[in-house]
Amino acid sequence: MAILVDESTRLVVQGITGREGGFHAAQMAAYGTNVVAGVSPGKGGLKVLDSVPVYDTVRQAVKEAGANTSIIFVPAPNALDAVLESIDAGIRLTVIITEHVPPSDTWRAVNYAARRGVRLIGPNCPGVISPGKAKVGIMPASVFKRGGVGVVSRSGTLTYEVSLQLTKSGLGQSSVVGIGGDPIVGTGFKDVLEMFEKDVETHAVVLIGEIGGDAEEKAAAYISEHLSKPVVAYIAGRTAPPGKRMGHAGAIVSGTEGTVEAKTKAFTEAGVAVAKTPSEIPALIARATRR
Amino acid sequence: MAILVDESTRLVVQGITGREGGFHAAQMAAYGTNVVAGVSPGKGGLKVLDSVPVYDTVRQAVKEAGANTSIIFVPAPNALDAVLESIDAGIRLTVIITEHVPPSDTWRAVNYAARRGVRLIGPNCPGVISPGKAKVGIMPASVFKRGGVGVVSRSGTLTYEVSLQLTKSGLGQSSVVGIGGDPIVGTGFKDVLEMFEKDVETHAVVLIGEIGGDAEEKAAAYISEHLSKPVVAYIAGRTAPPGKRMGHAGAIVSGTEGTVEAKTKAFTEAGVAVAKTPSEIPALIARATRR
Amino acid sequence: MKLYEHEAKKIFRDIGIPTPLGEVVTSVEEAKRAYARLAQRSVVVKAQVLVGGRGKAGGIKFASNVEEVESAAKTLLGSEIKGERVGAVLIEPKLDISRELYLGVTWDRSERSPVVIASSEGGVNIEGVAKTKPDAIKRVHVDPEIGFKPFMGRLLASSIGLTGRVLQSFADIASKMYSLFDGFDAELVESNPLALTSQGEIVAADARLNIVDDALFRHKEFSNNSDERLAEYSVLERKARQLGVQYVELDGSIGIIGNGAGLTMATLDLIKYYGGEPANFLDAGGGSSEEEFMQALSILNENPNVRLVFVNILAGITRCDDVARAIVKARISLGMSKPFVIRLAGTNEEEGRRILAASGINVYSDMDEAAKKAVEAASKV
Amino acid sequence: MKLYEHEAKKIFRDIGIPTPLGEVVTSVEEAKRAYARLAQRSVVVKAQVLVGGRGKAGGIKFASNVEEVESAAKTLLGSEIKGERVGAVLIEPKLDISRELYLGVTWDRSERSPVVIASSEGGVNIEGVAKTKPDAIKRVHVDPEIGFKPFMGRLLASSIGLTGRVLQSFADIASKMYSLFDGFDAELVESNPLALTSQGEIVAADARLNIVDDALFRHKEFSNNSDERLAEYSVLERKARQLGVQYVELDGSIGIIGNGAGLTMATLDLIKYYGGEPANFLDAGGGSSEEEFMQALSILNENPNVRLVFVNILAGITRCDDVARAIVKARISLGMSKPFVIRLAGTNEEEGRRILAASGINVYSDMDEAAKKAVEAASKV
Repeated sequence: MAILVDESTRLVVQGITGREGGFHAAQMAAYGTNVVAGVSPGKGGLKVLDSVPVYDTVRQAVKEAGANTSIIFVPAPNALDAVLESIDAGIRLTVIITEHVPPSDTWRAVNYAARRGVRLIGPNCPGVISPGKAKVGIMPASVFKRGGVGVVSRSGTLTYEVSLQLTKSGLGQSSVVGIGGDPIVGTGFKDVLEMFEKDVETHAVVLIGEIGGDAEEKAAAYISEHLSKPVVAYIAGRTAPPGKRMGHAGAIVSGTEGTVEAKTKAFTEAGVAVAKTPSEIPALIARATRR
Repeated sequence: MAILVDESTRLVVQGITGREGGFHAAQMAAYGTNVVAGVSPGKGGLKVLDSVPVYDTVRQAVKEAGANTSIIFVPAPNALDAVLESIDAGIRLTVIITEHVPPSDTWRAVNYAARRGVRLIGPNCPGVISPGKAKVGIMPASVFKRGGVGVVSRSGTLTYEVSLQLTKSGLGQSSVVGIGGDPIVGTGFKDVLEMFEKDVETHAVVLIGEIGGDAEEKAAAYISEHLSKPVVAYIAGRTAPPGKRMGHAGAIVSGTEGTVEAKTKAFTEAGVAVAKTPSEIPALIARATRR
Repeated sequence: MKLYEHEAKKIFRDIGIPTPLGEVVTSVEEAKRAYARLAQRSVVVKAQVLVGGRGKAGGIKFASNVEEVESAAKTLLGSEIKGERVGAVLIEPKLDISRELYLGVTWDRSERSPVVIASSEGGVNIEGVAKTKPDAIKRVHVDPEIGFKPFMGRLLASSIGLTGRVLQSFADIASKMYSLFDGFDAELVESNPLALTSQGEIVAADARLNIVDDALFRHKEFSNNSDERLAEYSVLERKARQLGVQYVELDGSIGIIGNGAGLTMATLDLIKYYGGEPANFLDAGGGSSEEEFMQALSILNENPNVRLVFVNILAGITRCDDVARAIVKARISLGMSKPFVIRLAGTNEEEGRRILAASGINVYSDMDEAAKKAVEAASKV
Repeated sequence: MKLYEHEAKKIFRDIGIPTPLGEVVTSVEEAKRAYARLAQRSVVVKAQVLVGGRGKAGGIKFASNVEEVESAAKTLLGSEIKGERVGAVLIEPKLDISRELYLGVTWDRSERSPVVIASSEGGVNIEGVAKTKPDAIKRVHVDPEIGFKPFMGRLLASSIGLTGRVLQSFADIASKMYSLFDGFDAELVESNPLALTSQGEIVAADARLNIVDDALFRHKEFSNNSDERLAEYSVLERKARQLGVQYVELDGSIGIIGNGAGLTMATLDLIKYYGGEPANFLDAGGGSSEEEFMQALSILNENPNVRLVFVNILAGITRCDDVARAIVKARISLGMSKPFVIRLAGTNEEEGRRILAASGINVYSDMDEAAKKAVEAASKV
């Protein structure tokens, strides 16, 4: 099983003729991901990576190459269009790597996806890997190992760090999902936790949060009600300078200070062990699963 | 039974402090319609028609007066806002009397209604009457009589004419629905035909069409597949001058000339009797129901 | 409100849709000077009219020297095309067209949404293509949540067989045409042909932009020149538009006034059914006052083809007594001597009947009976 | 990008939201002349800074004569408020406020949508109200299909107890503030207090408009003045912004560079956990080149508080060999003599390790071990 991506993934890379898109298409294919098509408007007819066809539209990639998952590398000003195209073409999972997408664009994409019943991950995220099965993202493959720990995170490189620590301790991962750090993201902690709960290969979950917002508090509330599997959390930013304030509105909306202390309290109350350093995580996972 | 409006209708009049809204609110109440509230922003707290409360918002009219149906008289530039407010407040049926609503506004309202699963009638329509039960519209009550013929029409006064002819021939009406003549309307022939088919009080249906577009052709196709009750059609405009053309696009979109001949052919092929004059309608109904 | 080709092309250019760069002129001398300024051998001289089918009606001429330009301008300026006088011509460089495409945006009533329509087989025969080869016409319907996005333009371009740079340009033009449709509250934005030149460029060889009258309140920029656009109407039709009533002239002799478009159409049909010939269509509207109704009568009074006036009113908001008083006043203050046949029913019917009876005018309450009488009376006038 | 109050108020006024009509001045003399021009006895003199909590920090003064204006301007101009230098003050007529309302638009991360927030209990204590009387705060979330419509403004106004003409004005202002939010790709549009005057008018006594940096590509109108907005940052923070890296100064002595915001935050936390004090936060980004990394190092080189540099890289797109070469070059071409503790892992780790070993620099592969070493070494510098 694993979640989101696996052997059944048939990937189309939107923006495959760009520098980043091309590089990571090759990396993902090398990892064993089934990269079935690229899309680059006006460049339909090309072949890349020896035999991967490039199309003008995602609809062609779906129809002619059987794509069911998309990863987006197109620049921010065109990212919304690319996501909507992917949703419109019937792609079931779209991973948006692109950084600097305006939140108003993400908002429109997220609503459109919700109405069509399809899933977005990101933007501004490292993507998803199910080690040994498929990688739909930009993470360095070497730090991951197949196993039973699900990882979900708002961060990029910190996710790699935690996965590396798990791997070094002999704890492989079922799937690792970077949901992205933007104010508005397609998939939140709750969505991924729900998938991990249902996934038979996942035995424990690591949640990596950050200061700011109330996503971790919401996740803690969800875990306490819906998760039977053990969860270990780590929250970065204890030492971070206070973020630039968003007027009064930010504080009114979230109703939390968004500090590591507040988030730690929420997790502890939900029965979630909170690691003080990333290196504590493997031991906490081991202890939790032993019970 | 009847369709759309009846004794269970609890009506809020949006724009009740305007000239038209006030006049017709009184007329509808006099007919026996349960007019429970009016809405006029900034005038909340007033009472009109002796005891009908005026609210600032439709939500108040729903919450405090139990409104479930709305009729809109607000001027065209504010009509979209009024319709969206009505939908947002959970009103199940909104009748838009206002003329000259830009089609782009109607388009947005129709989509919003469809997603919320509620019904719009109009704009630019006379409304709906279920004779002897409730009138949610601007039609002259005197021409209608309670009975078993359902009437659906794109026209206003022509609907009154046909109803008058039916009434004079002793054929009362279950409900009479003016769907409006604008390019984009909330409820089409098909929707109303479906309701009449299900309505136990309706024994036969009169459909009043006009030249232009392909709504009648679509209705004919629907009748031939889904209607068990007899239908008589009348189409106005045999002698009308050819309409101002909408470039090539209009003809391409509808794929029909939109003439009375084309529409008559479609109805005849669907087994629908087509009246040559309005006065022929009662006889055709009588013949059809006798079988 | 329809815009002239040259006005639509200006708007196309402003938003970045390529069009030929021409000049509009209203005299033969200007046409010759414009030809010199364009400094192109081959040009096209196009009558600026609002009616459709201009090309087939001879409104487009090609010219390759100044004499031909002069002759084209002379022929077109002041001529009538499908009843509309040509007041100006547009002179443009002739395009080197390798293929005629079609691109249009309009309302699809059945789908209750805007539709963007494309074909690789554009040109004068596009409607024939729509009938005989429906697969050559591609459509995209638009969801208000997201509007028309660039990818939809690419889907259309791809579906009509375009690739490479041309696919991108076509998609870009489709997005821009939709922006115009949405931004101007248009009922039609169209380019036919949308020319693919031998150089691989896409250029709007023709341009149409019709704005929904009901949305003009949001587009004050057109309020100044709405009068000049009345050129397509007769004097009385213009008067009717200024009064805000629907009036169209026909070939017969029975003048007709009804209230409501549907009832008025049905009235015309009934007159025809009983062997008469309507002189016009005049919808006095759903709630006209005594004064408004008299103004409407004055239009028929001034139409010399009207030999008899048939009034058919089923009063809802309209009141029969107002109509009756308007008729009485018209006979006095307008000196209207044409015979009337009058049908009144509905609100205040008895009062109306009484007012007209006092002036010696007979009133019918049944539409069929009245129509038969009108046809019979008209044949005797 | 944050706008100054006077800039936000100009934009509010342009869209039709009432604001007090004041003047921005940068000197005491100008302040006196502005007071004379305003011809109002009671005015308010407001420091133009981008930090929040200005009022509580003494950045707002009232004055009723020219001497008081002079004194207020003298006190404020050139002073520092929460670390930000006051370069200008805004002088406005004092409003006759009967009630302080609150109105703001921002992003609600949980609901993944914009939210418009209103309260009848606005003013400096609004956040306290949000905690102690959550029912006094009303919200409307916005669906992208229809946006924020006038009726939603009326619902908000009604829900906070407004009626009559005030309900209409409040709704109108809410619609306009949402238009600004949407049109400017804002992350915050706020007025607190939104003043209800004794005359029953609603006036934006304060105005905030922060634009999402990621959307600035759509708002070229602000590209010219983005430099002046850097006033709130230190010299090195400004340099970092120009390089496009995230850099914030802190109070400690261990300089830190990580790649990725989360890893860099975790690195700071780890240093602190082991008893050290970070001198800064510096995220070199996810895919920085050798040159970019050297530029990032130069910032720490120029920061006198940095006694030791801790580099923590888990390379994905970034390559360890690039990082290693940047460090070697920084030591040579920047003459960077500060000690380094370096942790490298991931892409091209071995190559990076080899390059640094050749320069006599030890490299750790474990983050914990490296952090402990850095804290230990820093204590000895």
